Amino acid sequence: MTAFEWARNTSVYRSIIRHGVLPTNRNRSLIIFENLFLHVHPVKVRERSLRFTHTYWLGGITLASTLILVATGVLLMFYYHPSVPQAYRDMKELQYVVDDGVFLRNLHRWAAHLMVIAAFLHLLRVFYHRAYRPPRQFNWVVGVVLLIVTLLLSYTGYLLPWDQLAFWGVSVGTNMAREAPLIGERMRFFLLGGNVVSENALLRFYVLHCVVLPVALLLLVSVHIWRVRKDGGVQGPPEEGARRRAQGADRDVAETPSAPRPLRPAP
Amino acid sequence: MTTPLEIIDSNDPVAVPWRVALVRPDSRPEVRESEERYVMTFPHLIVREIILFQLVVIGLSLAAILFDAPLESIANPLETPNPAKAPWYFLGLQELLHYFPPVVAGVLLPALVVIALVVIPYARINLESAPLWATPSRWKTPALAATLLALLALFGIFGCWPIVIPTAILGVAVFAARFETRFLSRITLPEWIMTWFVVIAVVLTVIGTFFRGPGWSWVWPWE
Amino acid sequence: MSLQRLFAVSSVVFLAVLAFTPAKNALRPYRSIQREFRRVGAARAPSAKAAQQYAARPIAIQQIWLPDLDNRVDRCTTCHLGAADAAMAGAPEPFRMHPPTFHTPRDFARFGCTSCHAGEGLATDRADAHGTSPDSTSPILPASFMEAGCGRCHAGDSVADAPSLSRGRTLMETSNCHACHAVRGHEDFRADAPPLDTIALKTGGEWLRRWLANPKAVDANATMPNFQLGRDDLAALSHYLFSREAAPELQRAVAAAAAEPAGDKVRGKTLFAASRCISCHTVDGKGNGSAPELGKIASRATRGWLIAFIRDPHAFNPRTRMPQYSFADADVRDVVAYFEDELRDFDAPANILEPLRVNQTLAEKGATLFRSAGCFACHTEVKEGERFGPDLYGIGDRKATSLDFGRRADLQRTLPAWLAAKITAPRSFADGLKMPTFAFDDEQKRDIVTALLAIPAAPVPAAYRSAPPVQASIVPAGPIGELVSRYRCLSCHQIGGRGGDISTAPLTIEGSKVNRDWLVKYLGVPYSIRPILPERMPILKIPKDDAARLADAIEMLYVDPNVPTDPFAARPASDRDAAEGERLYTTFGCRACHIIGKSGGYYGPPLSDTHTRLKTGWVFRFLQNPQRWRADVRCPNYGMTDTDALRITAYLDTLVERKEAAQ
Amino acid sequence: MLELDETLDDSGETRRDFFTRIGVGACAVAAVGSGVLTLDYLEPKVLFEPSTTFVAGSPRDFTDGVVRFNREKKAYVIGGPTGVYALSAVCTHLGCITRFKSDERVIACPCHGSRFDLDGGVVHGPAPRPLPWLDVAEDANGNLVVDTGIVIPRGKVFRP
Repeated sequence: MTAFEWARNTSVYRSIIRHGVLPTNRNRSLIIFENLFLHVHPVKVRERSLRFTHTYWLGGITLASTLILVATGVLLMFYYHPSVPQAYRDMKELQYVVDDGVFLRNLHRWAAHLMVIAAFLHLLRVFYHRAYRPPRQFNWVVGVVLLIVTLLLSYTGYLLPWDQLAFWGVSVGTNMAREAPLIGERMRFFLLGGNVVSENALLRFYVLHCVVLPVALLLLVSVHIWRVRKDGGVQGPPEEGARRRAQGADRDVAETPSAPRPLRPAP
Repeated sequence: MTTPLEIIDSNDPVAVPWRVALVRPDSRPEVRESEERYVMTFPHLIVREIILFQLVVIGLSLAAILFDAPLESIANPLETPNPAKAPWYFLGLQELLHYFPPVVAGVLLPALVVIALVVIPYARINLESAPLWATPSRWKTPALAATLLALLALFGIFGCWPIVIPTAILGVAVFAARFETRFLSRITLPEWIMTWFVVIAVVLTVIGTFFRGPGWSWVWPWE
Repeated sequence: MSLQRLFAVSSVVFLAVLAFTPAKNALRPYRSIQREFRRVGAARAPSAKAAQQYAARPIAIQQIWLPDLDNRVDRCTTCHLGAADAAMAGAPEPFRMHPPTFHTPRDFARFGCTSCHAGEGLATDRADAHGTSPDSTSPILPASFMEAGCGRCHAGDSVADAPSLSRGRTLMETSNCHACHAVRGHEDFRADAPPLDTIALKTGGEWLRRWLANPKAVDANATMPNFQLGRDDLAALSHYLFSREAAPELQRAVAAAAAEPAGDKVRGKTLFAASRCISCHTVDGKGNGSAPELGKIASRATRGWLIAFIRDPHAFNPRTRMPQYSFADADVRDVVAYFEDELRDFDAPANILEPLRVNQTLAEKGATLFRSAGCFACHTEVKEGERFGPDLYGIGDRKATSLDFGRRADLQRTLPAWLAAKITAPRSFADGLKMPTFAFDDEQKRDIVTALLAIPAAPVPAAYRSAPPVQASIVPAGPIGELVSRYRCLSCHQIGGRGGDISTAPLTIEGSKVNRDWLVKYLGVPYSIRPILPERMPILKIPKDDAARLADAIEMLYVDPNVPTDPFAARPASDRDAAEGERLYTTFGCRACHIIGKSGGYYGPPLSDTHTRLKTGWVFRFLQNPQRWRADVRCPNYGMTDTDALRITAYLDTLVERKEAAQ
Repeated sequence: MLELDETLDDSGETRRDFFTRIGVGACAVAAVGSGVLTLDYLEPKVLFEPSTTFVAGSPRDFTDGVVRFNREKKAYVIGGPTGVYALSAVCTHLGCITRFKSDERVIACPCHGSRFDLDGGVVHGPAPRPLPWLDVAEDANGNLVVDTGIVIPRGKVFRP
């Protein structure tokens, strides 16, 4: 530990980590709001919001799988050529030659499924907790858009292995889109970069999957999370509020910061 | 010594957009302190988040170790697998295509669902948290019954039994809720609708995923 | 449970789970195999230095990359490390050296492994590489069908060093597989089954019934398979066939022939033998089995038909392989008389040749049956695209999971097993299948499966394709073509890889081989060149001028530019050369196989008449590398220098002159 | 260091600290390990590259003064008075492909006019270094094999 202590006393360390080591509330506050990534959190949180049943951590799970997907996805890109038939060949290379290639590919695949499921459950949770009520209406809309982006990401990624599953899965899916009146045919044409699922489609799906949609997703996620904070943190089941009112507790003051905090006037 | 004035206590932002307290001259205003307990975000929340992340990674890694992601033979435009299935999250739609004309199943219904989801927080009915049967009125029963029958008829015409059956069951439940006092009676109309949507979505997806074989014919998963 | 404890536990599990895959990775089988190879190699290494090299071998994936062969990547050598390593001859698998073949080891870098052996070249683990699972896209070829690999590039009919494949392809031709099943390269295939309009003239209802019930039982040489027809179908089909009308001139010919007086059977017998009919036919199983058995011919065809047919076979069946004999009318009568006297089925019912009284309704049923059972596929003109059976495109690359095993749960779930079963018992898979049953022995089955496995889904790149030697056009049209067709030279002889396999003498370069004058004599009265061979070439009674024209055509057309017309053009042969040649003839031990004068072996052709028979240029070139002209020639290749070859040539030439001088 | 206040743990200070250390330690190891694995993952295990060697022909062809240029592998094979040697044809200045001028018996770079003699030495021009010598060996059939991947010290001539 002495080494750690020495390191902690160097000016370099201090220039990066500004808070001290002692478990004082000041330091703990600093840890949060001195850190770009943590400062979406308030310094203190309601204890009940930590309960499992409060949110079932579904948003967290979605975010976690997103991070895993980004990490594994970037690594997989190192070995992937969006061309026919090399794309399929690359899957085999991952399996037979690249160390841990299969593991990363599996991880990416299963994380993608988890993300879709978790996002959907998250939506349901928020609905049944009625957590979309003012002032959270807009964040709900953002959430819905996020779900759609998630589906699109999963779908564009589906084609990339260029095996029978991918090819026909995408053929079927895009044929559904074709049915849209007026725009359907054009939409499909632009999406595939042609009239059939071909190398063009592969390239377009690749760009969408690796650049366009992830960027969109990350932007929307930041908005989503930032809004959660701005709207007073995660909203649990409505019963809580009712119960607390029953026992004469607060009126969800913290939940609606837009409302002025009642002050105790001088007698 | 005067008793404090009764404060209207509502958590409904529509009924009470602003927190207003009437204070009579002969009384002293008083606000009860919040009993809400707060804890430091670090470590209480952060550690939980770290653990959550670890658990997700652990779960997924185990899945990745135990089950390989599917990889079939190279894409061959000349050889259509039977059935050709979309990714699982679209199989609900594909199942719909089996019953409805493509425009309806592939475009209309999905669009409706998305729109419905988007407008939820702006629809007044979703903001009132009154259970369906909390405020009984003369038109409610016939209206519900009519809607229900209309839906059953609509989907019945297309012979879409995976929708008809859950709809019927939920319909029964809706009216059962009227006499049941413990759980069902607390459910609001939006919750009924959403539940209906979720059940149907799940049923269709499960059927499309596990119960459809060559030519989209019905097969049992164990066959 | 306190939060820290949870945190500690989950962190440790987190670490453990993340550490699992790399651990598994480090234990990949090929690594231990390569370590094993270090030991084996060090043990077998010829020198201490080599042993060190083996021991120091890095553990790494080996691969052969073939960008211009479908961008093929073969990693087989990751485990089969000794494939091209002489020190590994006879080593335990997977390290054993590849047995030497025409292409190995020299062409490893050019073809890789999977282009011949199939299998998943990219894979680095045994199960996937060998494709043991039923849904493998390319399971490795079993050793018994290995020659299928050759057929992927060698699209030609016959492939040297691949006897099984070649036999299989020939069998598919002769069994008329292509008549029902479309196969690339055989689009214009036409079965040479006889047209059936003349049935009524030829035979009787009873014989036809027996034949349709099971052709092989009637004639062991029959190429027609067994259609397993029920008795009603048999009747219907017979009535239909008898309802067919033969061309009027044929009817007249047969009627006229039937009316002719009986011939001299004794003379017929000698004539039959002298004409060497059993070079193609058999009599009671004796003879070459490529034409119908004649042991019971007289109970098979009517006298009239036989006479008319032998006089002009091509009028009855334009596609028959039977040559046109230039018999005198009497000759034919005599031969048929001999047939009726000896070559008949003595325990056959009297009515066996009795014509059938046609029942129209049955005949109509038969007509539909003729189509639905697929008889028409062989017995009528069928164009490509309307073949009766399913096509065989890419059959060799079908995944086992894509095959319909039907009732055959007993079969191993592999393509070869499926194919073999299809050939053995086609109708055992399901009811209502149409394919007839062929009587193939096990070796023939293996050959055909090999040939089928050699049919790829996508042909190999042009650079790797070895095209078949198709030189059918080498037979000229016009009068010469008519002669070649009249005497059906191609029924026995090969020209440019096309033609029958009865004769041992291809005619492709006959022109630069034999002297014209000798050939004219030979065509008149052929005899077998090599003493140990039976007399084969039928005596067709070719008229002198026909023979001359044929000889001229051969002299002109079937020549090889590599054979000089006169090897002595540069330096005329001297007596000294001849003497030297005689010495060499002895030292090389030619006498062991060749007769000169009285002495010599009987294996090779006698050389006494070399001068009259052979061209000096041919002798000269042949001596230098006999196998170059015929792969199966036994004459050893001494790698003679030009001078030696010239001297021997000179000797053989002069030698004959001396013999003639002696007479 | 992560320490939690009493509300989270009723047990003693030391054990709490102990568990925390395990957790953080495991995480640290996992982090470092993943880094290493990532590098391992990124290291190519097979290469799809044309071979760097080419067969230059029989040594007998390379009598003194013979210069042959292999366009594909960018190398000169040169017959010297004592034996055969090979030069890289890539200019040491900015990597242009040099040309052999038979009339002047020099190797000249078209881009910036660097000129080298047949030993690779810089005659004049901006080229900073002489052309590197490449490995020459003899294969089983007695043909010369040049490996453009291996640079050998100048003047190391191959003597058949």
